[in-house]
Amino acid sequence: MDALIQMMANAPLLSIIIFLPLAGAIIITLMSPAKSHSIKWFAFWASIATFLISLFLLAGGGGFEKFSHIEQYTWLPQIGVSYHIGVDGISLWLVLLTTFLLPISILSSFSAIRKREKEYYILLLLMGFALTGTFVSLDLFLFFLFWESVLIPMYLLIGIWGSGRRVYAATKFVLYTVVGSFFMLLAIIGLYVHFGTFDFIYLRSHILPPELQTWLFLAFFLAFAIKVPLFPFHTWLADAHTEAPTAGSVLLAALLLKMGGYGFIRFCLALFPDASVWAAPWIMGLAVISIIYGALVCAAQTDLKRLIALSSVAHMGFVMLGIFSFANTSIGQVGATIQMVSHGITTGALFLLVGVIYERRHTREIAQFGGLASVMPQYYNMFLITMLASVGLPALNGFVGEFLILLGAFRADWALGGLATFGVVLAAVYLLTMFRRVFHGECTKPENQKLLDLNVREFVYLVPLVLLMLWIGLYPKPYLSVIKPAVDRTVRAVMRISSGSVEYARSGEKAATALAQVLPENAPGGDG
Amino acid sequence: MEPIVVYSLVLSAVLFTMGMLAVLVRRNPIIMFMGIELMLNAANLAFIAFSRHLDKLDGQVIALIFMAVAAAEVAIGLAIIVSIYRYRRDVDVDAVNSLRG
Amino acid sequence: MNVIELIVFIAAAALALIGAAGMVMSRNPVHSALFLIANFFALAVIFLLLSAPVLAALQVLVYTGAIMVLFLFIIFFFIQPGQKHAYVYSLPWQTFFSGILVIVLISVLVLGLYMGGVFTAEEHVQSAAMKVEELTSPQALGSALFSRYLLPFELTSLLLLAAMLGAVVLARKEKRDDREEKN
Amino acid sequence: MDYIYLAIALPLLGVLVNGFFGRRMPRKAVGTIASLAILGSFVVSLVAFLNYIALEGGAHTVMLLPWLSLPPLEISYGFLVDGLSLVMALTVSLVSFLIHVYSMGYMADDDGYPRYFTYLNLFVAMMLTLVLADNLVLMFVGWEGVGLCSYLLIGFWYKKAAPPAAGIKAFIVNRIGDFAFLIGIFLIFWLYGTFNFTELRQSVETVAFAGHFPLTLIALFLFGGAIGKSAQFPLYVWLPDAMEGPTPVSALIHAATMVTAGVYMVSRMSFLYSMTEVAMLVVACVGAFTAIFAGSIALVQNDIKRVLAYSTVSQLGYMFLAAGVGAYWIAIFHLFTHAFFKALLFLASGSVIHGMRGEMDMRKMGGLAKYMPHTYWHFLIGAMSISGIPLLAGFFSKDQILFAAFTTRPDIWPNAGMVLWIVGVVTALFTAFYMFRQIYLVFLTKPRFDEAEIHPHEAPSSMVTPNWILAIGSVLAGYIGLPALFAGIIHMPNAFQPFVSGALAGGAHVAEAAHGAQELFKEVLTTSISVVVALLGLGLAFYLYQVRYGVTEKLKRAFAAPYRVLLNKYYVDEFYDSTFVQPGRVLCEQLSRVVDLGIIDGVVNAIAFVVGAVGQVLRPIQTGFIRNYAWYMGAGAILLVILLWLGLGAK
Repeated sequence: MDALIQMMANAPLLSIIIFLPLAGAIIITLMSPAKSHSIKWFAFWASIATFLISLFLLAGGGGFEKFSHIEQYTWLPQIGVSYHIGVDGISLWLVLLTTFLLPISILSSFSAIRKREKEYYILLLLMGFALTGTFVSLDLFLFFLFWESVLIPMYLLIGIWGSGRRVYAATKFVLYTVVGSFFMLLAIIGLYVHFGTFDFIYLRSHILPPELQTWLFLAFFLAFAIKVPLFPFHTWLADAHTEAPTAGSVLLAALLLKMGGYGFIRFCLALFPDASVWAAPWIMGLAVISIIYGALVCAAQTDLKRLIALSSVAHMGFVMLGIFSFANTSIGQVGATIQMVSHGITTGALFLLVGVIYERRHTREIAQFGGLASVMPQYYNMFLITMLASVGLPALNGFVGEFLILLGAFRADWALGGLATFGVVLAAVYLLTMFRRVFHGECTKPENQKLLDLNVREFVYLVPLVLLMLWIGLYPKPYLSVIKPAVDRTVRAVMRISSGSVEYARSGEKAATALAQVLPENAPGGDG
Repeated sequence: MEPIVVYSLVLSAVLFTMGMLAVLVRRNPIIMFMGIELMLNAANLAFIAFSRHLDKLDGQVIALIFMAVAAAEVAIGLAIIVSIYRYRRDVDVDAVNSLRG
Repeated sequence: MNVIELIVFIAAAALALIGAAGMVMSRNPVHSALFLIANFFALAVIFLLLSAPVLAALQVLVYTGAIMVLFLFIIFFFIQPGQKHAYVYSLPWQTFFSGILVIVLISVLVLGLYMGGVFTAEEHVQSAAMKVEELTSPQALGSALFSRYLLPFELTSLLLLAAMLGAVVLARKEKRDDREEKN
Repeated sequence: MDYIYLAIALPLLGVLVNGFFGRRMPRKAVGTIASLAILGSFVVSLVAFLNYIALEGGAHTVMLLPWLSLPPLEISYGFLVDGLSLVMALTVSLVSFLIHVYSMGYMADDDGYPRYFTYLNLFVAMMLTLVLADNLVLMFVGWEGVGLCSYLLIGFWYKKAAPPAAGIKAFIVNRIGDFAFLIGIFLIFWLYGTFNFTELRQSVETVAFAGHFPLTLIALFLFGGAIGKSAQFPLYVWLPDAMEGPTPVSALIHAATMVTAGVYMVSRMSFLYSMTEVAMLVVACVGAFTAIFAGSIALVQNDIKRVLAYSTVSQLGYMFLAAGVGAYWIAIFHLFTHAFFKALLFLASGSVIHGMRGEMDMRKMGGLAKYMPHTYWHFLIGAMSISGIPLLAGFFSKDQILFAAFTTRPDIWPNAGMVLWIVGVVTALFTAFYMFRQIYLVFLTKPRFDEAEIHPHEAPSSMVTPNWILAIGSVLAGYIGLPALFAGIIHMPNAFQPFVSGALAGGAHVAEAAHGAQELFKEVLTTSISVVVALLGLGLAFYLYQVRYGVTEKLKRAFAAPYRVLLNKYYVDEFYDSTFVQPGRVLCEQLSRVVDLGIIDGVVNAIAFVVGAVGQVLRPIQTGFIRNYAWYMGAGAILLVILLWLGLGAK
């Protein structure tokens, strides 16, 4: 067995993980649309194979502090572009989340999708290919390529299999992201012009002088902020989610949003530390607005999917808060990374659950439901656990991320930290009211009375998610021990700057004076 | 410059202008084509005048090639006109404006 | 430039101008075609004056012989003679603006010539007489075509081939199914 | 004794078993498994208790697993075993066990039977985690877990409209308290770098901050959490509504265990509270005010369970008063006795409701003594104990609180002690009055219902026996912590205080320090006053409800306005609703419609429209006329020539 692991460990694992779904998609193109059954199961087994192979990433041993499983082949030598991929503590869990959620979203759309199944599963596999590529590419050109290639399948998924105003939503989604990534392309070219290479490892060790960083940082910021989404750029999310098919919105919520967060940690903090420190207070402010605003807007929603989408805005606000809370410990950033993974799982599960009743009742209006608890008890329990994880109840995965983020944020800027903590209360408000309106009370409507409870297939793709929620909530040590070294390494540059520079004096010192007039400088909690 | 060259240059300018006038004013495509031919010839004239002036053959070669081009152009142009004609009996350039914004 | 050449030039120039004007003004397409033929002859004469005998011959052969005949052929076959198209200008502004454009064009060209010092430059001393003949003789032109200008020459042949094909495809009679599909 | 974690593991096991297989097992099995699980944790805590006494060993922690380990931050599943946590564990597990047995009878015919016991077991597991945790974050896990279970159990009968709403209200109000608790936790971490209680205690006592501002800040924020959880003044509104849940739930959660979490937390953090005068005073004043405020509301309530709910809020106020004046061990002692008699009262009222087919309005009861003799005795013992009739548990604990309040002399506000004592005495009067009013209305006066139709019956034995155990507890519980005055007479040394105070900070001005004759005299004085007050309350109730029943109607008309204010709970709920809930809903509505769809989407759609409009402007250029195009080409060419020419000319 360990021979197999050894062989797997030094095989080009990452390339296999990236290109297997692509191969699957190509094979499906050859299959005839009539045999939808075989297409569905082939797509499913292809994604399961990818997931199993991706598990070997863990078996390879060796810490994930530096990039491991690196593969580098020259691709366009003239302009210094190389096919350079690698995975470290930050991107490992996101890759595994991608390969884990792909089979689940495929399985969940077996009964949901009736028309044009062949193209549908091809696009889903392409999504897997593009997403994995984005998370592992270490060459800015390659990264941008994958970043854009995610848009095409998603656009088609929303545009064709969506509901209601799907074309409007799809176009809006693409336009938003393209505008953002346009500026990012400019910045990437700017970097290339300055350094002559797209290679991230090289760029990371040669930091631009501070005055040059600002504009490039803002370009990257815009692209990632739209993707996260941060407060002013979030309106595309609600439309894209409400109109996307179930599997589409699962991938959209669980992974596409993480591309923004991952981008911030990987590229913004590493390549533009001074600009990040300069912009940190503003971004934290926006993050807190996202949290509070997202929660408040959620409370007024009547459409279930729109509510969950806006809750993602609030949760991703936490992630942004965590990423940009600089205070000589990396707790915030580690919390943000684990929160990205756990939010992916929780919101993915929530969308799957909404998909379940959408398949049965073909409506997402909360008012249409009521008293489902008595009709679908198993569904009620599953929804309860997922909802509580989303609220951030301790012993479930939401709490781990949020607690670390708030801890870090509080150190960076106690006022914003305190305000963000109030977001925890608001989260409970809108989720519980939604939960009551959907589940509690008498089951009056006749259509609701004859709803069937979860079937085996739905159980198969929901139970693993719930188990993951409990695992991360109760024993996150294996996850954190992988993330921590990698985040420290990425954030070291920013830490040095933030602790040394004036900015720290403004934000950190404000926290210090407010907290304790005579705090001994080396406060025990300090050394990150 | 020799007077002959100068005069032919002036003549070429005038002919070119009249050719353009024909193209812009007349509505019958055939006449427009003739205008284009005229413009081409005016250009040829200028080339040859300069070839004479500079004592090099280049001008004449280009004039020669222009003739070939002109011939090709006329072939295609007239073929289009014929197909338009077959389609709608009368040939009036302004009537053919379906390809508009 | 002796007097005879001048007289011949003026005559030819006048003929050319009349031809051009006639082509533009005449209402009957046939007339304008004939005017154009006259114009081409005048140009041929001027080419001779400019010591380009080969081109003068070609001008007559290719332009008037082939192209104008094609024009006439088209006119006769496809457009009933005597069909006076109404002088109503469908685009009122078109003529006015065209007028302006033409004036601008002529002024630019003439000014260009003037500014270029064409009129003031002094006489160009005639090099040896012999050089002119053999300079522009058919042999010289032929050898030039096949040496320095081989590539353009070949490309032109390609162009002509394409044009021929295009013309055949465009102007062929549709087969029966096309017609059903059309109406 | 390092398998204390079993106390938590067993109920969790019960949760798993009932959760997955509950539906398929017979009811009896589900109930017994759940009760056995709790009995198991009681036995484990008892064994730990005996070891703790035998070994005379100090507190020791049992480290199970690391939970969050990011180098500056070390949080692990650790359980602290010391006097304070053991007392709490014993109380919680014993009372929960009795209530589990009681619920087997009470919930017998309910269709959500397995679900009920799963949630109840989960609750006990979470409460024990809270009580046994050795660091603040694990305590917070238990803290929120308990909040969750109260949400689930209050909203247990989800078919009806009111319980889920009450459940959400409870969860959100608790969550607001948890918000303050979280801020406290963050402050502690960034000032002291650790969450572990023992480490925290050392660093708080050693790292002396010049100004007390940070300490007070932390104490107040933590107290904010306690206010939320233990239903103190601003955040008490959820407790009365929590009565929508099944009665055993009210007994367990809203009387004996969960609501006391706040008092436990303040006592556990006593080393921090005792360092700040301001925070202590705030705790005492909030406690006292809540006591008298809730006591006054309870005077006029007509729902049998709501009276007990407000009485719980009032008694919790007493506990915080005791903690506020530095007498932490008395607060815990009152908590210990209160658990018994309040659970007894709730279960007895459960039996009444059970017997009266769900009737809760006291005005439609009366004369039930002859139908339910056992329940009547339970209720009587509970009432006497809570109102402080001598020789019963309530008397000893409440009397010492009043004495501690009387003798306290914080230097910020010297005669604070006197004010607090007066408030305490008045509340004792209210307590005695509303308890005996309840007894008369329910048991002794003429029946005000159609006996034939309801024919009330005594509760089954499975409900009566646990009540008897609780009744004995409410009587004897007081004797293990006798005040000094009585200790001499009945030479039963005060065992409770040394056992518990190991974990508590010795408050500078705790009463038992000075024991001169002058102190003894004060103690006799306060004790006698509180006895007089209790009897006065009883007599007043007797006079109003037994002797001349009609007079209460006249009194209501005479004091119509104050009566209505009290009946409507000072309109606090309506106030909260109008100042927070409605504006909040409107704000969300506006935010969603105006800002989200209006402004942000508006801007985006506007941009799209502008692009379209520009397109329209340029459309007419394409006229379709070839000659226009020819003209454009010509003009363009000429323009180019001119530009080139100018360019060349310029050079």
